[in-house]
Amino acid sequence: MSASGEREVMLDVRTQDMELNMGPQHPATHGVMRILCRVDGELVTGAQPHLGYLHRCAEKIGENVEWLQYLPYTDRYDYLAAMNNNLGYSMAVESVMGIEIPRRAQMLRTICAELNRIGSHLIAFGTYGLDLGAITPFLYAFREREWMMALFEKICGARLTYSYIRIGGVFNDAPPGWLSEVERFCDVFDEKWKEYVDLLMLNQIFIKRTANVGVIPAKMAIDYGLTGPLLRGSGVNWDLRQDIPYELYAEIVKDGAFSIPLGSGEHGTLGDCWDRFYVRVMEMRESVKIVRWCLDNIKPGPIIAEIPKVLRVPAGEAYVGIENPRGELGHYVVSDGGKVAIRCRVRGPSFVNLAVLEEVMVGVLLGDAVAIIGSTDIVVGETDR
Amino acid sequence: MSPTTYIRNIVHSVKSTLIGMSITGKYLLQKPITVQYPDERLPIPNRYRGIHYLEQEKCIDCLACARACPIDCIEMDAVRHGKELEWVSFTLDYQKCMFCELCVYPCPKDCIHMGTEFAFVSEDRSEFVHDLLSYKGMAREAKTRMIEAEAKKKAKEEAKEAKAAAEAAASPDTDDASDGAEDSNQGESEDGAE
Amino acid sequence: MDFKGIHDRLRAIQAPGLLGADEPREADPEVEGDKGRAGDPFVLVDPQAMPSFLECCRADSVLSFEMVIDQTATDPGTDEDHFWVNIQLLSLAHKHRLAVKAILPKSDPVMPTSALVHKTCRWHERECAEMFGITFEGHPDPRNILLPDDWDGNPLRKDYEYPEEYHGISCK
Amino acid sequence: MVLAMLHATVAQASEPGSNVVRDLIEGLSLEGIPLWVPPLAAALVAVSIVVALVSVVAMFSVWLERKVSGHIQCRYGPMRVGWHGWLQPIADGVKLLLKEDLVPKGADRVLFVVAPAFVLASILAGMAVIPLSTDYFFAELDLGLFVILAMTSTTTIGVVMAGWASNSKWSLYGAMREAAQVVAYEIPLGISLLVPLMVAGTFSLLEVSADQAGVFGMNWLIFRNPFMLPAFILFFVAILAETKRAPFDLPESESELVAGFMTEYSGIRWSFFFMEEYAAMFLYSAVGAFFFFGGFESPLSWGAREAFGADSLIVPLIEVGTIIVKSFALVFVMMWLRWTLPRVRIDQVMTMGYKYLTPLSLVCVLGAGTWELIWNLVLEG
Repeated sequence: MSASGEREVMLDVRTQDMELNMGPQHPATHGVMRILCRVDGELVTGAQPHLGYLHRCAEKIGENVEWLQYLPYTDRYDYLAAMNNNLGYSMAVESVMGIEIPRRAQMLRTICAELNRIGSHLIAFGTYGLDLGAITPFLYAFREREWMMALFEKICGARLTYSYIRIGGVFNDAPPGWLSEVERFCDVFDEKWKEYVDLLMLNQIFIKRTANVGVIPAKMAIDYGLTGPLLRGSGVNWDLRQDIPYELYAEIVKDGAFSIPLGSGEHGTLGDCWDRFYVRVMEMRESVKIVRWCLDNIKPGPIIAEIPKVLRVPAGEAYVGIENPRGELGHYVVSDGGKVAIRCRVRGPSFVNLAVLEEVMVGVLLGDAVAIIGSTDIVVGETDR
Repeated sequence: MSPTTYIRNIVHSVKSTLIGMSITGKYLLQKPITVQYPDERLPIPNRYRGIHYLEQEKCIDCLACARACPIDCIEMDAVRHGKELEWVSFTLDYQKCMFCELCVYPCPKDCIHMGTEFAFVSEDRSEFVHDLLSYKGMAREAKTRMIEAEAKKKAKEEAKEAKAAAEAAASPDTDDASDGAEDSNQGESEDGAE
Repeated sequence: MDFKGIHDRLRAIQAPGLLGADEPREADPEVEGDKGRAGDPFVLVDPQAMPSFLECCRADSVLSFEMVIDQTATDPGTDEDHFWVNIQLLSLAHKHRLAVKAILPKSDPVMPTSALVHKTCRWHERECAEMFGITFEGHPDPRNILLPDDWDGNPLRKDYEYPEEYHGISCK
Repeated sequence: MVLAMLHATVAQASEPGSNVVRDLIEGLSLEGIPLWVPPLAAALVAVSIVVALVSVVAMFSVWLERKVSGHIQCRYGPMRVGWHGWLQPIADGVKLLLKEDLVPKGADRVLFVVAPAFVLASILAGMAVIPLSTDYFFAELDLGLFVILAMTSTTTIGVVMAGWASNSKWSLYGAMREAAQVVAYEIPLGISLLVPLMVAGTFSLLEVSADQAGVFGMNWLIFRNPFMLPAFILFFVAILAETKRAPFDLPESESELVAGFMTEYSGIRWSFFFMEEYAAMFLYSAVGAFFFFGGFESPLSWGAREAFGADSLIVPLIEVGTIIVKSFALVFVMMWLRWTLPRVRIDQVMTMGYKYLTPLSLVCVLGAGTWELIWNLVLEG
């Protein structure tokens, strides 16, 4: 079964490597990404990701529109976690401006960001099942995500590109009854979550497909700058929410409201696809706990700090990284005191995480290659920006 | 492969298959959660960011929404007649619009909103440039107001001219006083129009 | 460790290429046109010594910046004659960050690659290279990454001119 | 293939027995027409009945699959065309017929066109051996099971043809996987079928069905021997792989190989592959129903025979219904499995075939044989 063993057998036969073009249109690339594989029969002997098919000049746009006007564009790079993107960008600008955010706004931001994390991980869960041929978990995941999107629709009016968290706070307060619906969502989600685990995560075929596949050792993960579930799947206890807390997370960590799931190599080697998947699935439940904490502690109050109508950001620069569902989403903004940014750099976690494919996708079977791409859980909108 | 692993593999496979089948089987017997879309529709929340609508009577053509738009998809054009507006166009290009709602917040009169309508289908691209105006030109009330205001103004001016002429005839030193009276009169007529 | 501590430590171990530090400050009312500076502090590093600086940061047990979290460049404006190369370092062991900035003249934007020190710099540098026209000497794979191979110009430069068309496709 | 069928039917016509084709020939044997016309006409009629049967089975299966998958996934599935979308397969068929007939550039045109027909023809030939009831059948062969296994294996050739002719790497992958998989699973399939063959002692589907008659029609083979149930499970897993159903849908695994050997096909040719898949599911399920679950025998058919006598017209109807219900029950389980499980990897498919199913089916054969031997000794002793 081991790839190297097969390779030895193959060496007796004269074979020729074949170039296999996976993508830009391929069901496993989760968007328009192309991976040029060199294959020897079913064995992938080399892979090279080619990006840029979805490049939309987000950083250049950031240098051309006003600070607040850039907000809708942040929705669009990691479109599965738009709330987190809004949060990251807003925090970066706030960091330069040095303004204080009202507590209720922070609560709403945290609730939304964590709900969005659940939604994003649900997609990761569902599409990973889809990559491995299990179609039904995908639709179950969408069922819960649909509710999450309906919640966002109620609070901000949009289902995918929210533009809800803004510089200085949030746009709207929660409508009446919204918080109790979030609570109901949490209760239902906890039950459904168990089904996800039974249906896919602990399925024997699934374990056999993902355990020992695409192993990323901790050292390699750090060298490649991987963050998020990829890093934690390799057993490195690193989560910005816990280690460099921002917003309310310092309090939440102090209360012990959530823990950081880590890959343990339970069914195979530490850092394999199963571990990464496990981290994502477990994180969904931790996010529910965070949302619950916020619901317990939220109090009425202002939802936006005092900021001028036409935003002028003082000259300066800041880098703010937040924990996106896919890893560290960094925004590096430079201002010269005007209405428009000088530089609006986005450090997309998908972009960085994807780089590891070149090294991991060697000596694996074609089916494993799909499993590895799926386990990095990239959003092509973010890799290409 | 040891015999125990061999047997464990078989047992685990069968077991997890049965667990999976019990979950999917459970849902097979439940009522689906989807709705038959064109016949049934899910409720749309009030805050939904759909196609815009404009309360034209309130709008003062201040361009705040157009300036707030990140992609400049709002274009408006109106001719001012004193305080009254003669509307030419107020278009939103839905090929560009990304429904971010940034145009709604800066409005000083709170007159542009996003509705709950979302379906917008056409075979022709030009139809996606949507005119939000409910009427073009001037509203009848505005028109009458304008005519009234103009008539008033005219009457006043005539009166003033007559007065001025009379005063000029009487003494050439009272110009300042007549100017002040004119200003205050104009202010009143504007208030009335609003 | 806070920024001051990190900077002191860098000075103490004589990190190669360390030029100085820049911390946010209030606007000085005495100087005309001074806007002050807000945001994060950063250290200035000689671009030619960047790889050894990163290596030194990683090797030092007090700093232990294992991870390059981000690497990018900035064009501060058309009237400036230099680029900034910005690197964000992160230490997992000590939970601190460090912003590093190298100033690179626009006339000769060449610096040695850090890709051999940190593998994550491979893609970041490819992006910088195509977006700003910075040459990273010794880069193992110096192709374009987001742009097509035959793309003209460096789009994130402030003096970039938008092309009229690309292979017959109108860019307007 | 049609020729083979013709041969089989014509050969049958000369033999005594109750046979649809023979009845047809007798009905057609009028004076004044040449001697070769009645058998030919009868064969054509029989072939069209089989084609119609396969089409209806495939259409119903498509509808069933979409409904089952829909309801498993908390949605309705097709609802628009007809009551709960029951006309949907026809609408799909019309759409597929009207689609542009594409042959990719660089494809081997002849093979590309022939492959889907070949695939469908082999499954049709297999279908001809399935009797509809004790009295109505197309071809009653002593080695009926052999013909079915042989004919269904030939679909592989068609799939490999399709994969090769498409001039696409993905298609070729699909074809090679299909070949490897079918070769691997033919063995456990055949061996696990040996168990009921040993217990029943016949290859003929009619005979095996008659053998399972008894009180309440419940003298099913699966109850007769403790090794029958494991043999059935092995058989079932093997037919999943043979019919390219999930979790063994590697030849067309859509997330890896786009659509496998069907990548370049569209329109009606593509639908032939689909028909083949569903017809094969039905065919194997019918084999399973005959050799494990009593064939025509059920309390209902037993009761009908008791109440109305074996000659009554209602008995064949009930028998047809019985076998169709049993087959579709197995087809349903296949669908249920498909919408539950992830796909296995190609090396795991091979491992499972060679390292698990083959030895286990051999153990079943050994066990069942021993059991039969001892049982017979006990009965005699």
